[in-house]
Amino acid sequence: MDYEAQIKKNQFRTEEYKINMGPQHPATHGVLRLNLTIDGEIIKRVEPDLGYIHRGIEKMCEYDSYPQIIHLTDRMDYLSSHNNNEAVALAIEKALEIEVSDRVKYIRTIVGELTRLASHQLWWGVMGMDLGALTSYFYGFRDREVINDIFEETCGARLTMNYSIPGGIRYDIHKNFVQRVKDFIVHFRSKLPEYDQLLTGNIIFEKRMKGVGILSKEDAISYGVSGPVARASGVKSDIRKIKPYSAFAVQDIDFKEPIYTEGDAYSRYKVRIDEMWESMRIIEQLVDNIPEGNIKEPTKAVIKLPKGEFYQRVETARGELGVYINSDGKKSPYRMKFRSPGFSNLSALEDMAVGSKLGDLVAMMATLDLVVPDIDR
Amino acid sequence: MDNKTYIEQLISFFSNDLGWGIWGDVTGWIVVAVVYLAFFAVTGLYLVLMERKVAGWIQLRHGPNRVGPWGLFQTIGDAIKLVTKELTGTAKADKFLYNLAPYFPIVAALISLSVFAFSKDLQAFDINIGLFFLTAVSSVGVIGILLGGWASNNKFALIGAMRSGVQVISYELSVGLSLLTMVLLTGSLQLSEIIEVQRTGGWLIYQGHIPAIIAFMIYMIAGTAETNRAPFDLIEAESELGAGYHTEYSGMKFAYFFLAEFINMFIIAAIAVTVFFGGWLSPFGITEGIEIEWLQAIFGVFWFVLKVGMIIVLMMFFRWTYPRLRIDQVLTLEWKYLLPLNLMNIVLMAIMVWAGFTLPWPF
Amino acid sequence: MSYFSEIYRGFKTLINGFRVTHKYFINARKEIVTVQYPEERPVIFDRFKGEVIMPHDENNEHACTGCQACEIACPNGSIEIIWDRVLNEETGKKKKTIDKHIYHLSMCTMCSQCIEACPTGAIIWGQEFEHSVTDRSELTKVLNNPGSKVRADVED
Amino acid sequence: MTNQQLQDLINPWFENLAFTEEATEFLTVTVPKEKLHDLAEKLKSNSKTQFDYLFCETGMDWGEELGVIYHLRSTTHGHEMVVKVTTKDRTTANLDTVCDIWKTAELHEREIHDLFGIKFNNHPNMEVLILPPNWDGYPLRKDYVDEVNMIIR
Repeated sequence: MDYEAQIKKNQFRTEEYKINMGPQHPATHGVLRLNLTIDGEIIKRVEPDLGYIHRGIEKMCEYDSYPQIIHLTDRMDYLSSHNNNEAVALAIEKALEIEVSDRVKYIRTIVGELTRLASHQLWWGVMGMDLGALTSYFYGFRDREVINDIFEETCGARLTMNYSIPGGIRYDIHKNFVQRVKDFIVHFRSKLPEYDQLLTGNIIFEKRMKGVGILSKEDAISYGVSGPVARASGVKSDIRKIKPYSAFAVQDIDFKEPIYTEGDAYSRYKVRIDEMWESMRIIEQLVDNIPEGNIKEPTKAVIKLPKGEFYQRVETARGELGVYINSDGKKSPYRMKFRSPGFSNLSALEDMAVGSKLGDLVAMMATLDLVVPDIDR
Repeated sequence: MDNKTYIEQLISFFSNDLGWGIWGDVTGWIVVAVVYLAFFAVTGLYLVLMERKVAGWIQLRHGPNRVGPWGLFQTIGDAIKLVTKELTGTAKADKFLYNLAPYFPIVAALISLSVFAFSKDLQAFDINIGLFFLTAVSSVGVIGILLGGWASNNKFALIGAMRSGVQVISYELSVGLSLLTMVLLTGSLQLSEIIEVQRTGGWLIYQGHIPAIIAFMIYMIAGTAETNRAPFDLIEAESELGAGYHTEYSGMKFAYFFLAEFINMFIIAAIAVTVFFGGWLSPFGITEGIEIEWLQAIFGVFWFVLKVGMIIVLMMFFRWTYPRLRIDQVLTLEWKYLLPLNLMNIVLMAIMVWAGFTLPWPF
Repeated sequence: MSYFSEIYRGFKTLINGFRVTHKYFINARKEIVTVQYPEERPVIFDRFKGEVIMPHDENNEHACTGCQACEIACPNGSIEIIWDRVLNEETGKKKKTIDKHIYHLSMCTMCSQCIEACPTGAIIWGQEFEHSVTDRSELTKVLNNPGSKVRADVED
Repeated sequence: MTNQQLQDLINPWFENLAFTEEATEFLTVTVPKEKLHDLAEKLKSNSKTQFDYLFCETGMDWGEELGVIYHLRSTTHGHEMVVKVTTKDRTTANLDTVCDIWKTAELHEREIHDLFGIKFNNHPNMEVLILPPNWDGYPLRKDYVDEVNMIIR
């Protein structure tokens, strides 16, 4: 009898198998689908399958006028909708060579930083939930609700704010805005240490996060990741520092770009917690001295961009959002491309995940902070 | 009366007073079983409500408050929903095992209840290997989880089931050893005997001081792991596996798993109370002096349930505070930390008992 | 020794997390943030964009001239205006008047384009937010009241 | 490095590099598609340029030509530039992949493949990413028509 075959027959036969994570799965936060190849619990391969919420925003933009485009961008990365609006508005203003007043710049920046805070609060909550600590979800949402109320009072909507328009902002800030923002900062400064107390120092949390999903600096650059994911790997990529826009270009605002070098899930977590502190500092520096000025510069009734290519970047909560407008001089863009931070960050997932366990994949996805409509557009 | 438990009295009522003979015995046991079943099904349901309320209060919410006053009928409504719900199943499931699986956890959970002393003379079976019986029976439940995960022919369920097998078998050790530490103090596995030791000498966690406290901590960690609750809920880990082993179960079959989890929680807490906190004994013996027998029995139940409730709230706090561990960390915790500690603790306890360092009861 | 110190540290951090949840558990009554919705009404701010409405005055008159600027401005096609030319008896000229200002709430993305495009301020944001209905067709609304007219002082 | 210095540096590397800089902040170079991969490799490896960060990869349809626009940045030097590549072949459009140089291009190129129908040679996994597998046509091309779902006003 064949000896080899006999050994084979008596041995455990292990097999890799495929499972579908998503499109409906609690950890994918939306309709992201990952085809996982798994050996036991060890991940061998991750293949993202996108398109479940692809709405063709880039195609729709080619048929919409410029003011109409703004509201579509709300629906991309809905957690930093103001940053998206701002990016498009800034790109159009750059093309039209409109210089908006300092008041607009300040308000845009404050609202933008509040958006970042709200996004990070939601992220903190959901990340805790992904790791199994459901309570963090409610604490995160409690604080986010305060910001949403501020938005609702000033912008008219809680999530899809649609606040920046080409040449300014839609409404002036509400008379309660400044006071509410200050109250919020006081409130959140007392609550943010609780976030640390509940999760950051926790030994289980540390064990789940430290050394998980390591992305080296070289890989981070090569994968084009941006935002907190890049900063956790030691890549300086804050657009607010590299290419200052809005109030960052007007005033020299004192804020740090948190840089960690480990590149693991824990440092991505720490970057976002630090960013929340920094955002509060930025708001505090700006909210008291919002200058007077026009809230909207006059534009033509039908906005037509000159021929050419325009590129504008802003720092959203997830990283670098680029808006590429290719105009042929008509009232709609010839081609509009959104460089969404989530899409590039997702491309790094497979590299991080291979060789780790299923539970780690969840932690990785939580700290990548993927928003699926942002990936799919 | 004399030295007959209430349950024995009930059975002798059927067999002797009514003169039904052997059929009286049978009727008596059936009545006892039905009462236990009904009582603990309701207990399980209200533990669900309690969990939701505790979770709500921790999470800045009200918790269920719509159905009945303070949401008291919420879980009754949920139970009715679960009973009337359609039983779905997968086409390629192993039908026999798939249908059989839910009965293991629930039956194992209910069997273990039969040995608890809820009060003086209120105990269905007072067998002399009580603790051993409890640890043995409570490990039967995992068979149901393994079967269910395997038979439902779902990869997520299979991963969950495999995790549960690994986890429960590991933590069984720690539960057993930490209880064994306490048995060194009592010298008996019989539950009534264990309580009797504490009546005169103080609660065991007091008698055994340091090793007993360590044993209690280990027991709570391992017990939480054995009930498969967060932070050890890897077998259902909803953010990783969807619903884990019961992904493919619905309606009443799911309810069995669900109810078993909560009754198991009760069992773990009840063992802890019996072994560490004096069972149905009142703190400092404040109600033991009461002469009226039925009142004493009621007080016994009251103290028992109160203590169990507090332990359960503690377990609920675990669940709503801590993130979930990863499967390799679960095993690391058991084999690298709990088990060596436990063995050291046993030696410590043995030395202590041998040298007579136990704390005497001053009252 | 590091083995034991790690166990100690682990316990300490676990208790640390416990303190937060325990604090909220004790103060459960005061800290609750959820709104008991049907009984407690949430505060709705003036600028809240709930739906497009067309205010009418006491004479059942509105300010819509039927210029269709909103229909053109809408990126989603959620506004349709059915209009007609009606002879004005005073001036003897035919004037554009709306028959029906149809608004598909189900398609509206609250982008404010129509309201900004309106030259006469005939449509504004309404603060109604309870839009759930059992039939989709109920979300198609006719904004002008039956029998309403254009206010006389409104210029085209 | 300023755009002019960059241009002076890169220009001699290959023949047929066309530089344009109207109405855009970036130095823009159009490269013949055969030279794309070589140029990309050199842009990354040359110590003076070191364009290691591909922050945007855009598919384009210029009507007659299809193409891809690469937005590059150097994380060490901080300068930025744009590389354009075009192909006239609309039916079997194919370009060289750059995903061995910048790994992020792997996913971006799959997206472009779906939406523009440009095939990338040597790409490790050129399968549909966004569209359903049986989708007909390339939605972001200018000549794409879908009478049911596209309402053009």
